[in-house]
Amino acid sequence: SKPSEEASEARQEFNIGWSIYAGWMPWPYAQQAGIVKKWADKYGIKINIVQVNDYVESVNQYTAGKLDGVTVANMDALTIPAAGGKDTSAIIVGDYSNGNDGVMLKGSGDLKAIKGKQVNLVELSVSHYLLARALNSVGMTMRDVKTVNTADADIVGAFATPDVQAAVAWNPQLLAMKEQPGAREVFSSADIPGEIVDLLVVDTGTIKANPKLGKALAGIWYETVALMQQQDEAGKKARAAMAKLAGATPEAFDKQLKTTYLYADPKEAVAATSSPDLVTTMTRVRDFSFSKGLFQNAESADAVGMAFPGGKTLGDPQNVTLRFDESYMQLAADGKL
Amino acid sequence: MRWVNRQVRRSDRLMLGALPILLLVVVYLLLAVSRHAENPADKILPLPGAMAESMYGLIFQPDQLSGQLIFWADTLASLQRLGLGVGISTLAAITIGLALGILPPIRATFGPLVTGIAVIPPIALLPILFIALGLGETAKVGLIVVGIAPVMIRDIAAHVGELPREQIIKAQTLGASSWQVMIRVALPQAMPRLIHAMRMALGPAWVFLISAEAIASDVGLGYRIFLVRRYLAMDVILPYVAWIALLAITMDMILSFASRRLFPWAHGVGH
Amino acid sequence: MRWVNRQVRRSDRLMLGALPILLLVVVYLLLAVSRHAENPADKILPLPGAMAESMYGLIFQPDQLSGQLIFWADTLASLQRLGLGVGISTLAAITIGLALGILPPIRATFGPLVTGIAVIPPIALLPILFIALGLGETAKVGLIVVGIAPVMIRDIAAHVGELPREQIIKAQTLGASSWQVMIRVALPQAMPRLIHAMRMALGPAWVFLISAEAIASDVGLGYRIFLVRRYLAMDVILPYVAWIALLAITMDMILSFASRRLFPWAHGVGH
Amino acid sequence: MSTLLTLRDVWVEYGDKIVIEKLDLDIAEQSFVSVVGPSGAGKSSFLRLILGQEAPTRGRIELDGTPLVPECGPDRGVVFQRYSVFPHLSVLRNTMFGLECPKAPLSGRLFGSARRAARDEAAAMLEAVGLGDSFDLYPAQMSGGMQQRLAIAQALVQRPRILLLDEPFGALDPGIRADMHALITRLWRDYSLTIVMVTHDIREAFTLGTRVLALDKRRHDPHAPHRFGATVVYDLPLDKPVDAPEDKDHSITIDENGNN
Amino acid sequence: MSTLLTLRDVWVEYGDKIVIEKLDLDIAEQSFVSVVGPSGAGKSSFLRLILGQEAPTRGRIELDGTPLVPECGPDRGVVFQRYSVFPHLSVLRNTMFGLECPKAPLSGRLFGSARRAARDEAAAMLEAVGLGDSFDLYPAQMSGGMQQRLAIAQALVQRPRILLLDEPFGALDPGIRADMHALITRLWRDYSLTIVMVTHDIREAFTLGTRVLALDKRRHDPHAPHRFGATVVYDLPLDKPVDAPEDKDHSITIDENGNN
Ligand SMILES: Nc1ncnc2c1ncn2[C@@H]1O[C@H](COP(=O)(O)OP(=O)(O)OP(=O)(O)O)[C@@H](O)[C@H]1O
Ligand SMILES: Nc1ncnc2c1ncn2[C@@H]1O[C@H](COP(=O)(O)OP(=O)(O)OP(=O)(O)O)[C@@H](O)[C@H]1O
Ligand SMILES: [Mg+2]
Ligand SMILES: [Mg+2]
Repeated sequence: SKPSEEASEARQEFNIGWSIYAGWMPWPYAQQAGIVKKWADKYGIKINIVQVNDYVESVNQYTAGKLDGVTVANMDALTIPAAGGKDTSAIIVGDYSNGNDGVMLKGSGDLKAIKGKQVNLVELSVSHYLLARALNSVGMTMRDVKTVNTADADIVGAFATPDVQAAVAWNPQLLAMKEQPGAREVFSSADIPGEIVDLLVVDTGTIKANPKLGKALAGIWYETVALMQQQDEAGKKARAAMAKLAGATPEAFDKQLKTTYLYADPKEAVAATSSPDLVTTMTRVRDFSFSKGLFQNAESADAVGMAFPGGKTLGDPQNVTLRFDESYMQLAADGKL
Repeated sequence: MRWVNRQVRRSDRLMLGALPILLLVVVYLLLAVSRHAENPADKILPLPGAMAESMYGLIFQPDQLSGQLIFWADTLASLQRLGLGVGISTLAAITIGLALGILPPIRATFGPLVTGIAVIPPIALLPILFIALGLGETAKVGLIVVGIAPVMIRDIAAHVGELPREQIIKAQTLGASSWQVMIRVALPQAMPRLIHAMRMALGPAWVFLISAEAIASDVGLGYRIFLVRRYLAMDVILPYVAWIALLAITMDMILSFASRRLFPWAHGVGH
Repeated sequence: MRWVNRQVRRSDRLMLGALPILLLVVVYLLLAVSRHAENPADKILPLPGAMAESMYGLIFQPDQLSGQLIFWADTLASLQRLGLGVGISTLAAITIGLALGILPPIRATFGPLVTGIAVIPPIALLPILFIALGLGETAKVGLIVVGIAPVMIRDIAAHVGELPREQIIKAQTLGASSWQVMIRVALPQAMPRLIHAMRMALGPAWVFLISAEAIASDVGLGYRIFLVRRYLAMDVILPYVAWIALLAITMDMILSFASRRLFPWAHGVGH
Repeated sequence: MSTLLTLRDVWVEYGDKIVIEKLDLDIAEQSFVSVVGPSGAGKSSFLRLILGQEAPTRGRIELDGTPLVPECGPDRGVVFQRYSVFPHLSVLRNTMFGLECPKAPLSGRLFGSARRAARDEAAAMLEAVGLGDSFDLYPAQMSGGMQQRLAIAQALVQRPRILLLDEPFGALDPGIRADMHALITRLWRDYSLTIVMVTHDIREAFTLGTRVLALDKRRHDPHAPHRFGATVVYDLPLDKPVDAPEDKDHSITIDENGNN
Repeated sequence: MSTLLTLRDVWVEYGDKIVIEKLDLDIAEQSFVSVVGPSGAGKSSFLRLILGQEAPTRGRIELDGTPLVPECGPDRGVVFQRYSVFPHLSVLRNTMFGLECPKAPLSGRLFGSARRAARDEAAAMLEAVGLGDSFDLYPAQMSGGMQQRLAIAQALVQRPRILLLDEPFGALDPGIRADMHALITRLWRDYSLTIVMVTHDIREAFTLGTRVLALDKRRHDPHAPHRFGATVVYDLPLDKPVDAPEDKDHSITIDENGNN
């Protein structure tokens, strides 16, 4: 569908939502460290970085139009705003989960031992997707386990009870679960690198009418990421601040970063976005989503269209609602911000 | 005629009562239609057609995986949990509330504890609740009980504590022991208030049920609502909420009717 | 002496009341120690030392980035929201509840609507609420109001509806209009019940506050609890919950005291 | 004197229990009607009818020739058998209530000099009923007789046109009762009130009233006692001079009228 | 007759208000003590003392020579001025209450033949007070006088050793009142009860009682009326034969005793 008319006007003030996840912590840090203001001032706009404690709610708020942009995983960008008819552009491909999501089992045995077990996870999320991929990898299907929906904030507590033998979670919860005696990670996103991608998405109409916003966001992101990659005092301080914002200790936060593959270099991000691998990944993701009924009343998995750099599309080209837009990352790579 | 004296006839009452609710429905429809005019794929205020379609599947078509009719399985599971939770709380309210209200030493000893438990938001203590009760049905029923029982207990205790002292004295002069004062004077007079307390607690009970189901569950009305919230499926959420409201209002009406029927003396048989 | 007649002296009351609470603390400590003996890194039942350590940082050390003392900033933010939410609900309860209780046409028209709203679990409507009210303070206060006001309104309405008919008649023979019956007969007699209703509502109010803060917030007691719950940091959660309980009990005591002070006639000045 | 109240073929029923049956009655203006009758006959129900608190199940009631709306205003004053004072107001505020409401339509409260005037008037009435030193007590702190006197003061301070009294002096000792008799007679005369008073004291009924009504069942079916209601079985106009001083020791005892 | 109750230097105070002052009194077994006095003197407070509902602020009370615990049992029966019946029980159940409790310690309810016996006993007492056709009414459905009679039946069916009555016949018409007088006199004689009755009817006080106590303030300070309490100002033993039939028209009027 077309982006709505009102949203296309040029505006001065924008709200970007974020929720707590290792790969998104640069955003609030940038806000506090003044990096946001610096770039916003440069482009003569105002950007509010808004924390939403509950991840799903942040995406819902974006879908409802209360936020102009939000941090989100690729699968949720597809199933929530895009499937809901909201034309969405992913302008920053920030990282992929390289172990930040994992399947946990108690007791001995490898992944195959999960057969017949009850698995606690946030249903219909990337965890669900990860579980499906994990089961695939050992020749099982979703019918071989029984899933129990468990809120992400409570999954650590749930995993601590003897009732729960298997669970899927992401960081920082995953780390806390690994610390429990007798718990082991049997599959992780490191086994499917590049499939769980964390994005910053914005409303397509808004970004079209306000390219300044895209430029400012790209500027903020790469400056902050560069800062946190530094192995000196400044970088350490930045990471410690991010840890604090996430409610974690610096050590725990560093551990989480290790399992997050940050596209710190914009060139690399552009390459990843333009690579055909992303199309493959998104095909898998949307097939999974469709099979779970996440496209609601849609006839086929093609109902929701996606556009990739270079004019490639996936699904219904008349109904493109998720666009991977590398142009702003490209500007950053070219140093034209 | 002064407004305080204007009694409303039964038939008019139904009509008047329906009015604001109908109005709300109309406002909703107008908003929904205007949003859909802008964005036909709008998910936030679905049109009745979309809701009917989604619900049709849940109500009539068995789920591929489990073979159940999802809507009815959800309803049954939730009602069971709610019934158990409210039942246990009611029992606790009438026994503990009665004892607290009428026996000063018990009140002195356990009153502060009950107040303490009543004011602790159980949502905050979920991890401990999990450890104590596991993650199964017990935990869900437990959350409802921990959530509503203390409030009910305090309400009954306060009510019983306000019985005219004369009645207690009178009963004793008629040979009643403490126990008999409790079961023959305080208990029957607490019953209508107990039903009132149940009616007041139903709202919070649903809240805790839904919270519990949101946390860890695989079936239930609250589970479904929180599951589909992931893709903002208001076309399922709204009918589910309406169904919950309908169930809750039915319970409320049954309780209110039962109270009038069983305890006529408490509902102004006089003038 | 029969138990119903055993009055407890003030000093004994304090001691008796503290007893079961102390007992609970001891049970907790025993459990915690035994768990730590098994697994020294146990997070679920932290020892007092760990709690003190964690809390020390939050209470006394300013946050590097914002420069705030986190604990106090959380408390202030939560109290503000709670105060607003409870305040608005109380206002609604006394105005709407009064009108519903005493004016039959109003009751007929809006009674069913209020019941409807009261029984809808606001948690189920969270997505709508946040979309309607945004992510700011309004939504949080709104959730508290939607959550507790209808129950309070119904309670006040029921109480006012049960005033002896004779009093209403009497007031009218003394020249009172409907308005005057409301403000001079019903309102003052509803006040003690209003305070009772506030005390009963405080528990749910905290629940709704915490639920709201869990979803969209960046400061507040509930926010902090949900933030650290991701790490199962019970060493922060438990002190926070205890602090909430302390705040809530203080409010409860203040309200109870105020009621006795302001409305002595309602608290058995007689025999 | 003109007719103030007219009752024509009035019935009162609760469910299938008939309480008042076929009551036909005219009450003249400025009369002082005493109502006697056995306990449970329906005297209080009769007062509730005139008060407008309850509508008759059958029949019609007219006030000044127009049908009586089932609503009562400041033209009628009442002392109920129970619940007659406001528990949340002190003695003084209870008595001032009737003076404040008509004059302060919005707040229902008076301030400044108007308040002082009302206070003085209420205080004077309280002195008259012997509650001069209990201004600040709440009803729950008073004895039964004190509450009754407060209810009387509350109703009288208003000077209603029709005053309905349901056993107003029942809980009073003879001394205070005599004072109250004098007080009510004086007010009745001075302000041309019309009074309907239920009493069990036959002597009181005859000393105070200008007319005595006896309410009772005309028929009794021992197998279906609730199938017959009460009506006026005696109606005695007393042609006594209105200005006769009240006679404490009237020394008549007419038990026969009141019951059986 | 031996002394049943002894009051020595008993005071009752509410805050700084003195209600009863320096009361010294002995009440003999099987006596019928009438208590009269002005409204608000402290008669009900006096009954509450003997009942054990309230403890005196000073002084001591002895029952059979042992200090009275502030607690009342089935040896004492009471008819309060208010709240005297259970609103949630029908007339019959209200009356059976006192018969059921002592016999069924656990359930407080009787079944089978025991229940039928209790029912019959209660029914007989209700017939005696004239409530024979109101067994299934709730108190709220009854007139003031009917509630009072129910309270009397409830207290009498128990046959307490000491019976305390607070204006028990105040709301009754003369006919029923005479029946009640006969009833209470018969029970008093047959079961050797000790009765303390507060009344405002001087004639009733003298016809029924074997001793009349007048409670009143000995001193009055108009500037501090609450600084003086009431005590016994007259104590008249009546040497009348216990078996004299009750005399309806005793025709004495001793207003002087009751007040001022
Ligand atoms: N809680 C209280 N606080 C203050 N004063 C009280 C309280 N209860 C009773 N009183 C006072 O005690 C006095 C005696 O009351 P009591 O009920 O004993 O009088 P009484 O003799 O029974 O009068 P009556 O004949 O009117 O029933 C009254 O003046 C009353 O105001
Ligand atoms: N709500 C009711 N339901 C059934 N019967 C009722 C109801 N209210 C009153 N009655 C009956 O109506 C009759 C008349 O009651 P009312 O109060 O008018 O009597 P009364 O003449 O004032 O008696 P008393 O002198 O004892 O006050 C009584 O027999 C009573 O049982
Ligand atoms: Mg009556
Ligand atoms: Mg008294």
